[in-house]
Amino acid sequence: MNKTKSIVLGMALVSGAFAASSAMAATTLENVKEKGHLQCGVTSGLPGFSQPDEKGNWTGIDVDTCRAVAAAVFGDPKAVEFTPLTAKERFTALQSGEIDMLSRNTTWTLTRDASLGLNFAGVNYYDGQGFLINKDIGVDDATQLDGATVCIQSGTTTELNLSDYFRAKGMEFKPIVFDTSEQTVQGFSAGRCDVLTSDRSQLAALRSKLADPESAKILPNTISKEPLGPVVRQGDDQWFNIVKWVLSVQINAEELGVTSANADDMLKSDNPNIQRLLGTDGDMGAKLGLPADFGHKVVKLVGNYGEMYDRNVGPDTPLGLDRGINALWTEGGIMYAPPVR
Amino acid sequence: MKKQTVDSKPAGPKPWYDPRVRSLFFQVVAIAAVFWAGWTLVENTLSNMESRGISTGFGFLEETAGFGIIMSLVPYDATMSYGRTFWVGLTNTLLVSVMGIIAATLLGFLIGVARLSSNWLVAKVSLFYIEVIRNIPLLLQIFFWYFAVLGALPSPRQSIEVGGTMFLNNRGLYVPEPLTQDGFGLVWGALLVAIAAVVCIRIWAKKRQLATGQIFPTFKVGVAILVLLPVLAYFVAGSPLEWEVPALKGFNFGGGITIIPELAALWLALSLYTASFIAEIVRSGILSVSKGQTEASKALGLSNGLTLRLVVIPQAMRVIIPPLTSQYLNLAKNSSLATAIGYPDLVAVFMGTTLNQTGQAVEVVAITMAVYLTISLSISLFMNIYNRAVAIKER
Amino acid sequence: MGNPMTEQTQTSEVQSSAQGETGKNPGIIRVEGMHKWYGDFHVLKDLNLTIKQGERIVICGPSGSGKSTFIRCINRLEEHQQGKIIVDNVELTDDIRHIDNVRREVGMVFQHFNLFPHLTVLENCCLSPIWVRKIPRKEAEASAMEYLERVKIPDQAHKFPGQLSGGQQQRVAIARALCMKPKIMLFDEPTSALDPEMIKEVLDVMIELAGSGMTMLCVTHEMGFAKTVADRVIFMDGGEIVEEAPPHDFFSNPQEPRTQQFLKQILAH
Amino acid sequence: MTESTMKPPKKALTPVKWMREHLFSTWYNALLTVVVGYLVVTSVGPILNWALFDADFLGADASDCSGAGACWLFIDQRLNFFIYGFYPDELQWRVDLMFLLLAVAFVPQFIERFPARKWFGIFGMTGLPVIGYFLIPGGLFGLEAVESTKWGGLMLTLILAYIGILASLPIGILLALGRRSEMPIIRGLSVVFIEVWRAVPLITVLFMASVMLPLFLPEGMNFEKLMRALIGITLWQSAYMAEVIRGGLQAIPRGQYEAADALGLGYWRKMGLVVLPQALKLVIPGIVNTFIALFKDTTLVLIIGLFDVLGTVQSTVTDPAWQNVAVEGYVFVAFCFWIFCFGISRYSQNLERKLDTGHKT
Repeated sequence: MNKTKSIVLGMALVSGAFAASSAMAATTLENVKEKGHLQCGVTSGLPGFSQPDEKGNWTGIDVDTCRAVAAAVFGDPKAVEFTPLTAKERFTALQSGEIDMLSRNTTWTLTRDASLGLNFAGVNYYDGQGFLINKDIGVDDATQLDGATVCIQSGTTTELNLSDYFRAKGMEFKPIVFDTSEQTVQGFSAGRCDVLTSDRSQLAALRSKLADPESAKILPNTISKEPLGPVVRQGDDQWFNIVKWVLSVQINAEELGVTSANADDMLKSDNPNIQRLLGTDGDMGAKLGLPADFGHKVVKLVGNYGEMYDRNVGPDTPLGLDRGINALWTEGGIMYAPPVR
Repeated sequence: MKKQTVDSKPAGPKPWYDPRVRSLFFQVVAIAAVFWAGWTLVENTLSNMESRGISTGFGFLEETAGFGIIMSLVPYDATMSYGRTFWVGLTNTLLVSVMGIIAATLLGFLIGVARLSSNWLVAKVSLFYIEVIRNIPLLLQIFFWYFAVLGALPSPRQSIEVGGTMFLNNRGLYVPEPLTQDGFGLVWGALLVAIAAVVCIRIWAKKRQLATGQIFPTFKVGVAILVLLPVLAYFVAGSPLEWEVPALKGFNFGGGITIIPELAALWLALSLYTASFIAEIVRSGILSVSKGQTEASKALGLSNGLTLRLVVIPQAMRVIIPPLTSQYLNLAKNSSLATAIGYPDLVAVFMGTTLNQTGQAVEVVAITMAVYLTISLSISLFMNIYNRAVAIKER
Repeated sequence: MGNPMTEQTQTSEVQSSAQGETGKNPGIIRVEGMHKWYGDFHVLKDLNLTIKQGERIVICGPSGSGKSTFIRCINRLEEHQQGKIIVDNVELTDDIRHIDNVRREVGMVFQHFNLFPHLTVLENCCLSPIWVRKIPRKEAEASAMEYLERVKIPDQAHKFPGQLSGGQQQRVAIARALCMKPKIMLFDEPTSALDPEMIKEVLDVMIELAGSGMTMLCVTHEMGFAKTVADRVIFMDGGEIVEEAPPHDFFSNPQEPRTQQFLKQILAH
Repeated sequence: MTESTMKPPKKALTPVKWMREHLFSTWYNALLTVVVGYLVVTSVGPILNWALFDADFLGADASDCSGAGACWLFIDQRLNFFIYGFYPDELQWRVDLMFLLLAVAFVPQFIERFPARKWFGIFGMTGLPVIGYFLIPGGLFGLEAVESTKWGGLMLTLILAYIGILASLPIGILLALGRRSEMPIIRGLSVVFIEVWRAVPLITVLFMASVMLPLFLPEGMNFEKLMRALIGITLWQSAYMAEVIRGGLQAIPRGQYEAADALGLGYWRKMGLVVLPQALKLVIPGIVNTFIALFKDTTLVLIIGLFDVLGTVQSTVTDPAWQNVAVEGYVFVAFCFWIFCFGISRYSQNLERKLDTGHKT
């Protein structure tokens, strides 16, 4: 008895040194509001998606997705704390409630939706798996990769796709599985493997991390569909809706031509779609449990989807990714959001 | 004591002053507290999992895994089940642990003895090795061996060659694989005969010693027989062994046996690190044998070598064994750092990829911990048995 | 501890110690002008002593007088830096072969027994005969049993040293030394780690051994033993041999003031 | 006793003689000397060249590194990150102050004759954590709050190891007492607790603490990631601590227990006033050794995504602005750890030697 008591006591003492956030069983939104910030799970470092600088300031498209949610809830895109997670940890971290949402280039699959207790709130990047090779090996198509050694990151769908792809083509391969993308790049640049496989967007990011990016190239093949998007826990529909609709608002804003620069002016717009989007008309916010002007805050403070894309991964960034299928549906892409109505 | 009180039972102390009652009370409370804590934990976990829609149970072990693993001692491909990935991970963990224990023991004893060498240079180099290696985190050493050394090795096409049969490059060390042909049975037979012969020689040598006092060099002769007889049989049978020599196919070498850099780096780092601790254990073990023992042995006319072999080492061993056991345990546990460099051990494969694909953290972690518990208890048990065998009887 | 003791070499009629094995060799141990230092500390000073075959010598003196160091020099557990020690016609130098030869012929019994705790009593006794003398195990065991009987503990042969009393252990140690059939026995305070009731059983064995004609050199405080068996008693102090005399003269008529004082002290209680 | 005027015969200690005795005494020693000497000579030269003579120490960015030797410039440029992690620049004085206090508390322990050094040590174990608790996270007394996610580098390494050892001490004591208790159930529970924690690798413990702990706790109760790592480390460490302390308890002679009983002290007084003070003094070297082990093991937190000193280095060596600086980075971390661990282990060895002699006399 004394032991148990002391252990509890000891723990309490230790925990005293750190702000232990606790809340009653409540909805995620209530929890988030009470904490005063959103806890968002991201990768520990992937340029363009989520990457901390030396001061711990995070940037990236996944990071902006979190910031948009924070802007919607608090009207402050800075009210987010980021938890860097490895691929292995991410679902458990979300399931366990350590984070409120996961925005970590996570692929939407049936299994994950159905049996992990998760809900995908949408897609913020349509991706597909590709291959990054060292130019030296003289390969220009993935079908020539028989017998190759492949570096992958552990705990990802890429591990499964890779295996499927090679099996379907009757080819052999040797997988080297690393924990983090840093280690994967390090392994690749140390020459441990011929090929690095990952989502194509990540390949661009990883390539930019190489000492000599010119020595490597991305093969044209895309071997899978990888819709990436933010994830929340099952069983809290309100929160699920919030994340889903914040993302939709950003996509709709681009479609409607609302940007962070003109968001204030657009408040005066008489387009009813814009009015509903920015909250000048209707009570869209209230339906989600958010302030009426949440759309305005999101667009004004974080930007629309296009801005978010261009800022982080677009052609003018080191990653230099074209919009491709991530263009709006009106421009030949598949980015299509349900209407705010 | 007065007579009348002898008959009646002495009135015991009030129950709460009775140490037995107190002790019982404390224990009941303790066990209740533990059960309560355990029950709360399980209850919380179950309700949390239910409310979060996480699937439970061990059914996932039957499902198809669908991912590749670079190295496995048991047959494996991506169409097999998660249960199989468990075995792959487990055997890989055991492989690196056993290899590490053997190498660390040999190296550790060597360095521990070298530390006490009368050769100044050898002693100082050993000291330097011990003090440097054991004061640097193991994980760092693993990274170093893996990334720094890997980076220094050439690509497959520029492999370092040894006689055109062994190749070293940044994909690993490739050595020829022996494939036995018809007639190799003779070699096995010869080996059996050699073993039998050695046993016979040992018995004979003992008998001869009993009779004449001559000491026969059993060890040297035994080794010679064990080597020569099978070699002889090998040639008599017409060299019935083909070597599959690794060859460059496409990007990589194929054929032969591959020792992947992950295994090599992990093994190297684990052995070097643990050896530095074992060396200190061996040194203090040898120093713990009192000077009187060596003096007595010398006074009896035993040479330095015999003194070491017959008097010092047997006594040093009983001091060495218990801390050596905990070093073995540490090594087995430290092999889990494999996950940091992509060696497919239990933690990397099962608690890593499998856990992630299935999402059943509780089951997977529980299985993993149970495995380590079993490994630890087995090593302890084995070493305890050995320890009891060498223990010294005291009055 | 450690001053040496030497003897005044009155017996320096050193006969160039000729014969090795047979009969009366007047100088089985010869020590000539021997000095020893620990660092700068001069522990043994100019010791001279000749011991004849079959002679029984008792060395006594206050603690720190160098008695033990001296006796340990004789089988080269300690090195001397100056002078000569010749044992059984072999001079002790750095040459290991000489040292091994000498140690084979000289048995030693230690204050703290120094039995090998991982071996049984019998194994302790047989170890050296088997490995050094290359005697067949059976013979070695048979002769070990004889010696164990002589020290009166044959029934303990299969026990481990840790299971025996101190007196029994010391008797095993004596048997172990005897198993090598040595020409000389050195005793380094064999009884001083024992309880009083055990001292007698060890001394009895030693007295019996003395009766058998063994050359014995014994550091001890047991004056009774000295009176009974010693041919000569040597008194050491400050690393020097102060006085040596037959026991009767030594105890009844000590010449040197230091000896008188020492005797007064130990006989006082 | 007459003073001897004689001096020992001079052993002419010429280098040649010394070498013959210490390096070439036998043929195999000579061979060993030659082989080992060759290896040492051939490896030391290139290493010195790389680390010192050809290395670059000064400059502003990667282009100032010649590539001929080590590029220490990289360490120099990123030192701030390696020491403080993401801790804001303008608040780093708080960390510096803690480093200073740490030094004030523990450097005297290495100096034999330092006055009242015991009190400095006691301050280090009690006052220091309290000050740190207010200072590092901030948020009170007008100090700006710094979330634990911004802590990193060497500072995080020290925090983890220090709190880990401090918090595990009391739990370890209780477990050790439990394991030596006469009550079978208490003893059994302690044994199971200790053995289970000692059997599992720290990495699984950290992983569990990092991602699964919230599953075990009632809904709504949650700790920060760092906190969870600390809980994991503490529980794991307390099992080792218990074994160290048990060693000390066993070394206390029976007579001490009996004497305490004879004085009529109850269990807790007996332990608290008589047994534990002696036992704990005996096991200080053991505790210091466990601390060294824990200190090295804290590097594992990088696997759960905390940026300790190794983590910060690992995350910067892939920086495209610098090329091939991995070895420099690892060597730097190795050096940091080596200095700490070697220094502390020397201290504990001295202590051991002192306790040893103290026991025998």
